[in-house]
Amino acid sequence: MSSNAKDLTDLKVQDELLFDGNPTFGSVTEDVSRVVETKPGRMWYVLFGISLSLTLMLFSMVGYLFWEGTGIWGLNNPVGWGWAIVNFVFWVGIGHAGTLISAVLFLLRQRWRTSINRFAEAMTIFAVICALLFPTIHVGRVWLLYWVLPLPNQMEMWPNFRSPLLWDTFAVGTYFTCSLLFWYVGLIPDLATLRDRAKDKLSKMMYGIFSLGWRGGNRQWQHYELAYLVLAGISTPLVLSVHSIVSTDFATSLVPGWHTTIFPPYFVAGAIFSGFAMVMTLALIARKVYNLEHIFTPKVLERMSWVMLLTGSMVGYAYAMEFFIAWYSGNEYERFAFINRAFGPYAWAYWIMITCNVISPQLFWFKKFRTSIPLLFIISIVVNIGMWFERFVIVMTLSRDYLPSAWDYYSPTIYDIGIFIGSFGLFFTLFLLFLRFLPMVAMAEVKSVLPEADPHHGGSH
Amino acid sequence: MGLFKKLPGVIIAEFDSTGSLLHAAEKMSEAGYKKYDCHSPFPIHGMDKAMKLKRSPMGYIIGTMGLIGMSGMVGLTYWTNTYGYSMVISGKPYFSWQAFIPVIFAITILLSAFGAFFGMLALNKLPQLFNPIFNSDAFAKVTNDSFFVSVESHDPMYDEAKVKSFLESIGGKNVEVIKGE
Amino acid sequence: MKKENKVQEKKYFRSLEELEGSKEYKEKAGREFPEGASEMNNDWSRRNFMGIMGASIALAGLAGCRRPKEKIVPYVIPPEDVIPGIAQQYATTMPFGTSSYGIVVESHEGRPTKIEGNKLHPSTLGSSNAMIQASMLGLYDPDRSQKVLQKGKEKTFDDFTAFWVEKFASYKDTKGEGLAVLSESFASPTLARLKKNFEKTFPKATWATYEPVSDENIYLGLKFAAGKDLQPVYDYSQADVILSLDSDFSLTESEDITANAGFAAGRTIEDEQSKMNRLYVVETAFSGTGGVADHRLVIKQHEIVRFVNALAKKLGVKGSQETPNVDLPASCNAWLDPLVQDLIASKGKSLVVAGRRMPHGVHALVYAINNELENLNKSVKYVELRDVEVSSVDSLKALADRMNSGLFSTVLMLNANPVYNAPSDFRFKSALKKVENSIHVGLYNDETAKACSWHIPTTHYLENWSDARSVDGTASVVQPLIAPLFNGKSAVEVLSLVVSGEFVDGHTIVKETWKDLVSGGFDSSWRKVLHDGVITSSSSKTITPDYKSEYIYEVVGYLDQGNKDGIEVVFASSPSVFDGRFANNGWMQELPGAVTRIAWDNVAQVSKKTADGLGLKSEDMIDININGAVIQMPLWVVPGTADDTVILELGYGRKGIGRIADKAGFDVYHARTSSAMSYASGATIVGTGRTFELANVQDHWSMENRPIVREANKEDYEHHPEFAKHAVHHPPLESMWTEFKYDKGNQWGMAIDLTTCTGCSACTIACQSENNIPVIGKQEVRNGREMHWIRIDRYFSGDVDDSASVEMVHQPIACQHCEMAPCEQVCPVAATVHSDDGLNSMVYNRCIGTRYCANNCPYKVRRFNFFNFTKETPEIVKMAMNPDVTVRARGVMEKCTYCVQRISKARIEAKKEDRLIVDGDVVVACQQACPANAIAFGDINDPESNVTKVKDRNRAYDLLAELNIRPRTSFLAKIRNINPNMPTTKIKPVDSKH
Amino acid sequence: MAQIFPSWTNKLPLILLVVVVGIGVSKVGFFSYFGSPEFTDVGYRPDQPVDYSHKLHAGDLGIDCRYCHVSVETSAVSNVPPTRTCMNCHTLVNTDSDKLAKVRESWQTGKPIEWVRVHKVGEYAYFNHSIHIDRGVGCISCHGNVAEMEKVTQAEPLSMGWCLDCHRNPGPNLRPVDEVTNMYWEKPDNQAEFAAKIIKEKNISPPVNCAGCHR
Repeated sequence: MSSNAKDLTDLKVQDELLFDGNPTFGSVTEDVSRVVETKPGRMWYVLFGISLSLTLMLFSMVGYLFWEGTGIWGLNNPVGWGWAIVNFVFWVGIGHAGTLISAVLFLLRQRWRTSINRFAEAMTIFAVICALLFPTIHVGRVWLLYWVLPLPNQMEMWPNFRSPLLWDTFAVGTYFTCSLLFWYVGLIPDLATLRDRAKDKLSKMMYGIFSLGWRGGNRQWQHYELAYLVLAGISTPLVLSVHSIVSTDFATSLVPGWHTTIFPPYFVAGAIFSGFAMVMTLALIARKVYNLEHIFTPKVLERMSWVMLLTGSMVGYAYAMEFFIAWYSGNEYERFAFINRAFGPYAWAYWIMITCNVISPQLFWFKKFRTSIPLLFIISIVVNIGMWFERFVIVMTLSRDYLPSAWDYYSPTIYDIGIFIGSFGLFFTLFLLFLRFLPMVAMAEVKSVLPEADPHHGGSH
Repeated sequence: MGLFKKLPGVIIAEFDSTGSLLHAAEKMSEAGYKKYDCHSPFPIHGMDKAMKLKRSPMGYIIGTMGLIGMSGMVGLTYWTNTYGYSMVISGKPYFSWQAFIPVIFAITILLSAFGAFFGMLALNKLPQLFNPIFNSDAFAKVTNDSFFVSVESHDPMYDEAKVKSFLESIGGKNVEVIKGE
Repeated sequence: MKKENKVQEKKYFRSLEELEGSKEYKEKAGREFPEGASEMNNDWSRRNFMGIMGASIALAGLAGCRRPKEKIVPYVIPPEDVIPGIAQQYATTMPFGTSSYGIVVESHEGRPTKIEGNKLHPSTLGSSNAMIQASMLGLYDPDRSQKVLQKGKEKTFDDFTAFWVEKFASYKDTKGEGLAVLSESFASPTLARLKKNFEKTFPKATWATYEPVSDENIYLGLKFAAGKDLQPVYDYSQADVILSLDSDFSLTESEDITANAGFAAGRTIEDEQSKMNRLYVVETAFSGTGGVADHRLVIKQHEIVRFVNALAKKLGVKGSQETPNVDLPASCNAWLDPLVQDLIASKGKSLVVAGRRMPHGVHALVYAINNELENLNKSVKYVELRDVEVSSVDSLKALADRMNSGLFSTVLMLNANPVYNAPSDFRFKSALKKVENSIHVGLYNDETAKACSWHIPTTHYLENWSDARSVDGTASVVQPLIAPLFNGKSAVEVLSLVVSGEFVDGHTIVKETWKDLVSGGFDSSWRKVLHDGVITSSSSKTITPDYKSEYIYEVVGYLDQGNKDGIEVVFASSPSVFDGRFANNGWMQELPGAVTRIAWDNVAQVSKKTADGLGLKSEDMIDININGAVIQMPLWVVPGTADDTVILELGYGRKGIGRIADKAGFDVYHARTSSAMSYASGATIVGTGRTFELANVQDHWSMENRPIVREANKEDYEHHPEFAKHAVHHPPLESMWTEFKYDKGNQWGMAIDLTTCTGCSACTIACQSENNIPVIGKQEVRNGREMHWIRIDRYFSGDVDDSASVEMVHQPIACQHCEMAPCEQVCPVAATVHSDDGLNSMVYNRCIGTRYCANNCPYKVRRFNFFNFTKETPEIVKMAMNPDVTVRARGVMEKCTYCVQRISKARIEAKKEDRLIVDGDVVVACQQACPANAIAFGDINDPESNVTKVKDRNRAYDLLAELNIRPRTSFLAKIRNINPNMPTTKIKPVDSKH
Repeated sequence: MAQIFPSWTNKLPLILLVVVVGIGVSKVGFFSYFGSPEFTDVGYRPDQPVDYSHKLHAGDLGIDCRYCHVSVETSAVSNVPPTRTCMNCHTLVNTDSDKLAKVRESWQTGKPIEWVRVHKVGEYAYFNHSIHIDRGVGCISCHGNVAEMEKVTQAEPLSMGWCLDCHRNPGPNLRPVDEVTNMYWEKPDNQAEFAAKIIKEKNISPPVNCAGCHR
């Protein structure tokens, strides 16, 4: 990644790579605010209607799940974790690109991030909300879930801090909180912009409250910038730690095929991979729907496809290395687990995964694939499918472990499928609300990287 | 209570570019103004220096919070596993510190983030929904494409006429006097 | 009259107490079934039977003592000897066909909750089998018949008495002309006495006895050979070489417990120098006994007959030389010489047994062979048949014929269900229509009850007074543990009423019989009988019969006739529902077959080659045409089944019996005729093109070359005594941390001997009974969520296409209580942790149900309550639950606890007596039940304890020990004592194709 | 731009902060006090079908607990006495007292008196009376001074933490076995010494692992 990053630092703002046309402070404000201030088109309502219905389906299915128990899913004795955990890892992974774009690229002074970081952060938050849903609902007695928190109680019992699930609770909880704070801090000046442009009383009130009375004074900017920097700084290890910890759910167990040290880095790479794919998907849709071609420029998209090529290759390398280590270790259970993945009952899933995750991003070696919007869109979706299957393949390793007598095959029920699809409904509902009510591009940040934002800009004329 | 003292009036002047605002800031600080601020739609590089602002204490706040988080979590894991209810889990030692690192790390990060967020709010005295400066209609542009300098009436050098003319002299336009609370 | 045993807190009684008073409950109990209960077709099939059965039972009066009336005192007065919270144990007997099982029943505040074998009884010797264990649940079956019915209308027993008193007078006058009784077979002094009275009172009446699965052939064969009614009594422990001819003696034959125990006794080896018996099995289907065989010959049923004939000839059995020579498959010929050699070498120390499916001629020959091999009065003895009523197909045929001719005005059916299970050519149902008064006495309102004019609900054996004889003649008493739950009348009481014309209670009748059985003062002897359950010195006379070789020739002459082409159909009794009597028993239905691993259904078992030849695969629905009768059921491939043979288990496909029975399996009886009760030739199989999803708990055949069940030939074992320990090479097992030292106090551990385990599943059901394991229903088993804490794994080895080469092993797997348990560290709420005595505790009430522990368990022994499996359990069934064990809620993990409730009890008792726990204080449920004594349990910190010694044997190994998890359960490697002269002499490599 | 919010709104954040923190703290306090068995269970004093006075019988008359609660020394369960136990005396004493009408009714009809349960641990916790008595834990330790209760009242929380406190340190609750039912037994000055001695002698090692009580 570092070579790519180096490339990117050479970018010159003046190259006009980032924003097509000749944007000014005013035009940026206008372009971005307009989306929020005008009534959305029919398309938005259609999409929102669909998403909301899916969300309602999600809630009703979750309600039924709470009523009946996790037996409504396809889980069985060897496969104690099914789609719920697959979806959890999938959504957490998606979230990572948001943090990477907003925090890591911020620290690396990657100015091209400014057009997509708000977007990506929003995606992170909504993805993490979807992710958190799954471990919550997958437990057998959801009403006792608070026992994972170290609260004093009459039983004098404490959680078991050795459990990777508890690490998850803390890590993903922290991740969500930090991402939310980071996002919100970034939103404050833009909310102030909307407040100052608002026409009706309700908007004024709402944006007024949430912009906290922001005045844009430098004495505020001073602390603000530091807070933002530090939040970016502490979010960066989170990108690495959260998915590493999620991977320990598998890696610290002794299930053959799970018990591997390669999991943390490979999960992080996979997370970024899938996250970028999701950002790409969303950005391409938003670009089309809101005519933001001059903000999500082909150049930005091309850089994102580089990242996908890189992380996709890393993921492919990890797959190969897993196989090699399984063979090299001489552990028969480990060997079997991997041979079983590729040629066992779930071979179909494995080869979908390989096709989508390893082969499809290799197309980005060709410029045509990096620059063609339809192809980018297709590949980004394919990668998302592939990354879901990666988690599916991993979780399904459970179906065949040490004792063949216990082996069984897992098939999802309509509730598995419905809740997964419903989580997309929830995600898009939140995302569409975000597009409708919040500035989808960080205006203040974009302005700060415009040529005229440079104090010496005027002088150099 | 000190926290609730009345907000002062301000005099504001508009500037048209980042360059002129930076220039104005330099002049203001040179002239010895203390209670003034430079408003812009985005943070301007070099402005802290131009205004001669002290380093933000944010770092200390965040660091302290992080330390509290870390030591608190080390303490909690140690106490619960050795004194609270020590249990034999997988034959491992009661205080299996290696396994506790992830939670300790997470809480350290979490409290640091709280430090950053709430520290920033506290230092900026936010939320502050009412401010006399909002009485100015022109000031609304500050979140769009305009730049302002504001001087509070609490400033030791405050004199309405002098300030007005000084602001005009450093290139401020549409100078406006806003009454305090 | 009781042994007292103290236990800790009770649980369910508490809620029953509370519930009993509640208004809702009384309302519920008032209605019979909630509306719509009969037409439930919810997808979650556990509801289909567990459903809103509600409290359909008059539980009124439950509060007080449910002990028999004779003992009942008003419940404002404490019942004698009942101390709340302390379980009592009573000795009684479970009658079973012509044999009986002496048992000890644990009772909590008047509710029987658990059955164990009675050490004093010769047929159980303190252990038990799955059927005995599960019969407990049958007591509380809410589907049991609860009303006297006359032509479908509710009557009282008094109505019936009045009816009979009238009839009695007229039949007495006619000496029983037109009166017939069809009885189940029994071995009971009281019933035999009543039968004699019946014959005396009604000399012209007819008495028929019928069991669909019986030892009739054995008795007939012995009568042929010896000229007498004899009962064989085997002592497997006396035999060094055992030849089983289609006899699954360890599970489905009579006297399975003693057979298992005796066989295991000759096979339990201390070390490589110990002597070990050798088992040859010739069989058609794959049985558990075939699985432990050292050599197994797979041939069709009719070929076994030929094989026995040839064997007799080789052995020079008198009279066999004149029999015709018949062709034998090549595999048989290769077997004969070494087998004969081995048998002759062990003269007087061998045993030949034949299964009940074999025609009586084979049994005659087997008698002759044992005689020839000088085994009489050593490994086999014969005793006189006393008080035994043997099933006779001929008697049933005579009865049916005469019914059809309208010769009977009254037929009484005592616990018989001929409409369902009589040979189909008797057309019993239509014969019944010609009888004016057909009276059915039975536990269920079953097929026969529905076709009869009278139905009398009878009592479960735990509710009534009766008596029984074991096969060796030992008399034992059947005493009630609880007053009849559904106001049933026992067979003894009904028969007595029939004979005498007046109702006398069972207690009086039985005491009347026993006046002649006990010696000394009646009262004190009787009290001792009630306490012990048996009269220990009451076994029958041993008879050494004359050997009548002339009969053998006759028998052999007809041994082998007719065209045997086509597919041979074998009618087998089911190890789960037996002949159908356990069809409504959830525990038995959900018990997967030891070989098929299928629960809830019977299947057409065929070999791989046969299935391939037919172009069919497992779970294909097939039509089996047996000479015109068609059975439609799913096919299931069982490697090691004889080719061109299909095995069908009886007892399934019931209709209108109860929620459990009705949807389980397919009826086979309708295609079974009196001419082919055991097997039929010339069947055809065609696929229907449809499939049927079976509740299969293990679809994998192979061990995948993994060192799971470690196995060796005796000879190899002698050369490499530590082979089991060295089966896995792994780096030194070191921890990165200081391990917890389990070195103080008691440290519990277990060892399971795979050499003697036959996969009989007694442990699984004993565990289910002891630990309140729910029944989850067919759909949930299909979904792979079986709850049994002990899983009996079954693996095949060899070439599945060649049935002769296939071997089978069983391995019971429960929680191994790893010292460094991988499940514990992953639980976020510390719901599974270790206790300092080395138990991997599962704390249900702390569990939030993440299922992470189950994922991380390498043995996959953790069981999850995916639904609230007990929510809809009828209150009456809850009475079977053990109050010392928590009933698990939905969303909670559970697993084997090493019977922690028994450990706690022992610990508390020891402390109260200010002593330490000694070896034998804690006997866990599976260990107690195991007839083969294959399970050892105790304190591994005590060098003198049995379990320590067993674990110290050189063939002990820890499964998956290379994971450094330190399991507390060890296995003793399986040793096969192979005859080097036999054609197959090696343990075959595992085929990993499947 | 006009002001959106009046000036007093600037006080809101701080007020809100105080209120939220205040509510949070008091909520935790509320639940940790009112939600705990100390509050919810201690002092539970249901009306019983018969106004039986432990104060009169056990206190004033000095009848030993075990006269009625017979099984306490042998069984896990300490029984509630059957009607016969009452009638042992009340066929002679107070034979026509109104208070005893229900007892006599039960005696005549054979219908048991339905007492209301006072002390109850979770159904998944298996408490055994006999072993506690055997080790010398006084009735009073868990049931309070019953001899002074007109109506039986729960005196202790019977919560897991409360159980554990004693299981971890049984010393303070141990007494000579023959003083177990004595409500007025006073700890000797050398209680610690006595406890240490008896713990050693009787090998008292109450389980603190989960399986000790949960199974």
